Amino acid sequence: MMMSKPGISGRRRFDPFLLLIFLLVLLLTLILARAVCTLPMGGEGLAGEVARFQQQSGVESPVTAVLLNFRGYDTLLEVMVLLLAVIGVWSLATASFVKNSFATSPVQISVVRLLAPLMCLVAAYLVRQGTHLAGGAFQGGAVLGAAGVLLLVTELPWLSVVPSLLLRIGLLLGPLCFLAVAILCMFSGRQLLQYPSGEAGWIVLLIESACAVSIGLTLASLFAGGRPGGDVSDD
Amino acid sequence: MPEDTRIFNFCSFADLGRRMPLRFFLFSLVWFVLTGYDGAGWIIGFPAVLLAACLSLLLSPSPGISISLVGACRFIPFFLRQSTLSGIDVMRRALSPRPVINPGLVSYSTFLPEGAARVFFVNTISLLPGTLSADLHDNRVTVHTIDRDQPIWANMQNLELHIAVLLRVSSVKEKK
Amino acid sequence: MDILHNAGMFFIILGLPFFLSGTVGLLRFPDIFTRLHALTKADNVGLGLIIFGLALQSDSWLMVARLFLIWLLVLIASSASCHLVARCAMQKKIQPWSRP
Amino acid sequence: MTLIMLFDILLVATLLWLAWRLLATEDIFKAVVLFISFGLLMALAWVRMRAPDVALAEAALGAGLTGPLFLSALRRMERIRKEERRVDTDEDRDDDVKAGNKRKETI
Amino acid sequence: MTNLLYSLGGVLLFTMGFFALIACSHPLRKILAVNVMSTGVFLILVASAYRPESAGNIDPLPHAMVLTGIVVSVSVTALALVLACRVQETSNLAFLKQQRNGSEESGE
Amino acid sequence: MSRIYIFFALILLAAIAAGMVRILRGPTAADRMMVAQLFGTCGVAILLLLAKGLDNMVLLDIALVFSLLAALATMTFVRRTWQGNDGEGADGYPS
Amino acid sequence: MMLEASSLIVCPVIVPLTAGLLCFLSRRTAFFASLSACLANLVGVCLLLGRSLSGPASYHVGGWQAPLGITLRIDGPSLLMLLMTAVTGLGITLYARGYFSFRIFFPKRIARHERQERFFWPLWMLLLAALNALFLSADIFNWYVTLEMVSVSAAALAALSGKPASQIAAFRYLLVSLLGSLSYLLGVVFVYKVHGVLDLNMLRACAGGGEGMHLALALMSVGLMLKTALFPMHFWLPPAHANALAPVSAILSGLVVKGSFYILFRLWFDVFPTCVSPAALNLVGILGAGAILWGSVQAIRQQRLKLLVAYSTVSQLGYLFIAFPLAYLQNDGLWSAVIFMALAHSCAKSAMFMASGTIFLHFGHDRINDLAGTRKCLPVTAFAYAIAGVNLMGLPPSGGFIAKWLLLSSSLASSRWWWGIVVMVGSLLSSVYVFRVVSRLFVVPEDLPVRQCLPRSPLLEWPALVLALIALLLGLVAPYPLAVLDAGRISLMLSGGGGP
Repeated sequence: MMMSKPGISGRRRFDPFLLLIFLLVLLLTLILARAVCTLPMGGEGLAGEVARFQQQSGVESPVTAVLLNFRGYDTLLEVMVLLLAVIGVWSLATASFVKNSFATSPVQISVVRLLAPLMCLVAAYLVRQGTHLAGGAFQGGAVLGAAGVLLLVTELPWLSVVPSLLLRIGLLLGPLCFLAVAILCMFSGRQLLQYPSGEAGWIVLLIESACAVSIGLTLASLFAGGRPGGDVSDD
Repeated sequence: MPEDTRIFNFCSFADLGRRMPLRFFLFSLVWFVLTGYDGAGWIIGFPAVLLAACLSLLLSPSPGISISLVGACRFIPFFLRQSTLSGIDVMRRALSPRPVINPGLVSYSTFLPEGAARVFFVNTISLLPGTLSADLHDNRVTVHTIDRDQPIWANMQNLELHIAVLLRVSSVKEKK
Repeated sequence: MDILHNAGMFFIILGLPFFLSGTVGLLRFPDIFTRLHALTKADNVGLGLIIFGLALQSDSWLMVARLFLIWLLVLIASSASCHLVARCAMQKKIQPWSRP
Repeated sequence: MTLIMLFDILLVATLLWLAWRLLATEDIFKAVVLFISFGLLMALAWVRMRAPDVALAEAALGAGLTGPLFLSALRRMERIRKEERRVDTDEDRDDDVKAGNKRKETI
Repeated sequence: MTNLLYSLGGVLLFTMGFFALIACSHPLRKILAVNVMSTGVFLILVASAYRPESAGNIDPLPHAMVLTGIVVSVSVTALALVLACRVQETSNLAFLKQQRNGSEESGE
Repeated sequence: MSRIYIFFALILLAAIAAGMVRILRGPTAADRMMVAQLFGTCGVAILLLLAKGLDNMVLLDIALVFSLLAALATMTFVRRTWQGNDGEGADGYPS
Repeated sequence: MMLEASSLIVCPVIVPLTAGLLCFLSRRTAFFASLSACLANLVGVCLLLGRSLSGPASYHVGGWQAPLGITLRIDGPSLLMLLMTAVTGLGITLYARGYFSFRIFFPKRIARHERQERFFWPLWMLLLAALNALFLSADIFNWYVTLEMVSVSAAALAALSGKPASQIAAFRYLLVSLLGSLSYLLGVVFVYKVHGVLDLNMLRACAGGGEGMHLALALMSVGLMLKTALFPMHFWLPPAHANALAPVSAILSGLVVKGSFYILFRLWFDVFPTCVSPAALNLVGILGAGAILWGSVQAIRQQRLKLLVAYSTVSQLGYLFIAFPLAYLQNDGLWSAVIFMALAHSCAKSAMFMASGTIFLHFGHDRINDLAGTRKCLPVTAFAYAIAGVNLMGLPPSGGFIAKWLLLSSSLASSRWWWGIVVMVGSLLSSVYVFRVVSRLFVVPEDLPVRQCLPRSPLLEWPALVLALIALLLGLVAPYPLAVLDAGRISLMLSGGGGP
């Protein structure tokens, strides 16, 4: 309404190209809707398979079993996507921890003092729950990241205080741990990411904890919107 | 008063020894509430609680507040009753055919010391009938009231006294 | 047990009008401050009652504690954010609506 | 079971309406707020789909991260654009005044 | 029935997002549109795995896939937002110069 | 018996849907933002009721996360989006 | 403590991945970590090449069999793509070293250059790992993850130069690849809905078309074509490739577009050959023809060298698609022409972008009209450009020639000569734009002002030449890659080959 600059999202004139696109999109909608309605619902999927090997996976929650055991390779790559996003953001901009012209309200500071540790605790709780109920590294990491964001928003720019090397180690903790486990698994004749039988449980928990820490840091760094610590002068 | 803008605050070891166990206990309690009787959970729980306690210590420089049990016993019913009243009050105003409101701003100086007590006061104001804390500057709280005809001043004093008892603030401090 | 259950149901039903009146207040009140009144108070009482009702119905103390933890968190969050928004509105010099 | 059906229908309708408004409204800030609300409701939808893991992730990411991310990006962009407009309006400002502005912004 | 409802919702979300992605010019809106689209796809995926409580276990694979997808989309969103901000920041100066040189107002 | 909880949840969802009108009407940015806050609170209530109605205690965890993060968006909004007294109509009062 | 021999197959993923993480951790060792990763990668792929001539091999990650776990699979096409990535990647790594140290040596904005170098290495290594993972994978959802990994890192790389133009282009690139990924993912959703499996082998066995599969395949294909920049959807490619840093352009043009193309190729010819209708094939062929003509014409019209090369990528990608209708009908492995084409183009195009980058570094601009006499300053680079150009034109000894020859002969053999005409016209047009530059590079006018030549850096010039020569010589050793392809053929159930 008022925030928009007239040229950018003002009311558009009639545009034949847009009309064409609109018709095409309409057609696409109909096709997809029809496909969704008529396609068979695909039977069991892989539910049976997952249930069959649940015992061997080391965890009780099927989703976690799929994420970290059956299809752990996907997750390994996905953790790398997160890391890539951070590298990309760092390569683009420097985080300016702008001091706001208004002082932070003492109310906000006090609330944050209370909430941030609680968030850390809940994050750990979610990782713990991941082994048998809903939860896991992503959820825990997200809550941890939220704690970081909370601190940043309250202008406690902890990211600029943490030494750069330490921060990078923190960011890499999850990916490196995951990768190291994956590689170590290959010794003594097993495949990549094939956990030794009977020990999958704690390995999964280890990976999840490390990844949660890294994901939390990653998300907070993404929020900061650039590399902390001024220029490239670190190392 | 200068705003506390330091990022992290390191306290002395003596302080640490005094305050750490309490925080640790509190966070352990929260962990227990969350996970229940779950022995294996403490493998993650213990470091997490430790971490949370450390973070909490790093973030809060002021000495912890001490809560008096008697005060708590008096405060909680008071708070519950008042906040229920506030809900009913809002409901009445919102649902009546024409909203009966007569809002205005009131400024109130509190004698509560700065820090946790004052923040607690400010936060609680918003949950009481007809009042909403709109600003806090030194010890002056700007309160937005939904009905100027209510006895705002008396309500505030009442609340202030309750909080003073709860947090063991001596009320004989200079009162402007 | 049954009495507890019914009492819990009673409180839950009692909580709903508060939520609704919060929404109504949000829609009807004239300015940001009065809307904040409606939102914070009514919703918290509504949630409190619902949680109290559910706590009466739940069968373990841990569950009760967990429910109250949630309520406490919501209380903190909403009162703090209410204050922050009001403070910001004051700083932006938004004039409160007053009866003409 | 019609009751839960009704719940589903209301939920999906609300979601669609939110999505439509957030994509069609002209005010970008409004769109962001609508998106935050959209994320919160999506968590409910995941709950209804019996996917608590996804709901948990959506709740944590949607409420805790995407919202702040968009809000602060919005601020950054608005600030840039305002600066632009300010410099636009008075012609005689030269480059170091602009740089001064910039410096003030980033300190 | 339920899964059909949600799947159709997902389809609509997808196509709405698609249209907005093409039609809107504001970068933030484009990012929002992509997010809505991806939500639509995830909704279709999860909805197709849904079955009522009585019908036994749910296939966890789509849930894992959606989790992966959500995390990926969040990280990509963050990257895109920073990129969009940078585009505005860096093109700011060039844009200004161009405007000041008397060329008429460029719409975008 | 569980249907009654779902009925309650439905009512709350309707309250949310009604609250969206405020997002569209504004007039200040804070008004819109507060609706998101309302969504958070109502969302917690709905989740709790559904947890009872669907008999799934995992939903309590989701409610916990909701309540824990409820203030975050508003805080960001207050600190990052709405501050700066630029005197422009942009986010002030209706023009 | 024994590593199983079959573990070699994951080496192309694991090694660059580790290197990428290390590069991010410490800047000092970044180049050496990358270089050793590239070398190890190359060695690993060569070893794989030796082992796999006997037939395709599978690897079950995590020890979980197909429907549940993820299978990696190596056969002819994937092996050749891996080889291509390894060779080109090594060249690009060396070139990038030269490029960055040259720029830092001549300091104008040294902080910016340092920043670029610092973030280039981890991004590049992770991109390499993602590409390798993509070529190895035999799982449609795993492909989605790798695609996302590729597009995120590629977009970040494209924005690395920091110029507004490159950032706008990178933003658009990111959005487009997201759109493509989402479309692909929707296709995956439908596939999973219909068949309930994600593994390629099992999907191949499922066969059965049906409407759902057609839709799924269409969605996946459109998404992938968008990412591969097929003709009407190529709008994002030239700005993104032309405005990036030179090593990045080489990566994007040489390798990244091949990733999505490879998946497309796999889907159409390997997994769902029964779902493909002739109309669709012809449509793709027509789009390819459009790409060849339009891209060439645009390339001829460009005034800037890098834009010219970028448009030439659009046109060369057309050849890959024009082979679709031809290869489908032909049962003697014409599809190998496609792979061969990709191989040759990858080397040649990387070399071309490297040469352009070197020219840009030395002259500070890349206006084609002002490039006269480059040969005097940069003989090696000029030769590299010319040889790469020979490859694009498709002159005899080059790899491009073999591919085009295969296309031509099969189009004539199947009496669908119009495709052949398009190929020939395309070659003519490409010779126009190649000669337009080469003539400037090599003709030294009499009145050339004495230009001060900057000191040459061997790392800046030789990798381009070597890559161009490899592309050129690919024609001479053609039987060998074809044999590798044949070895993998067992797994490729091509339509003519009597697939199920």
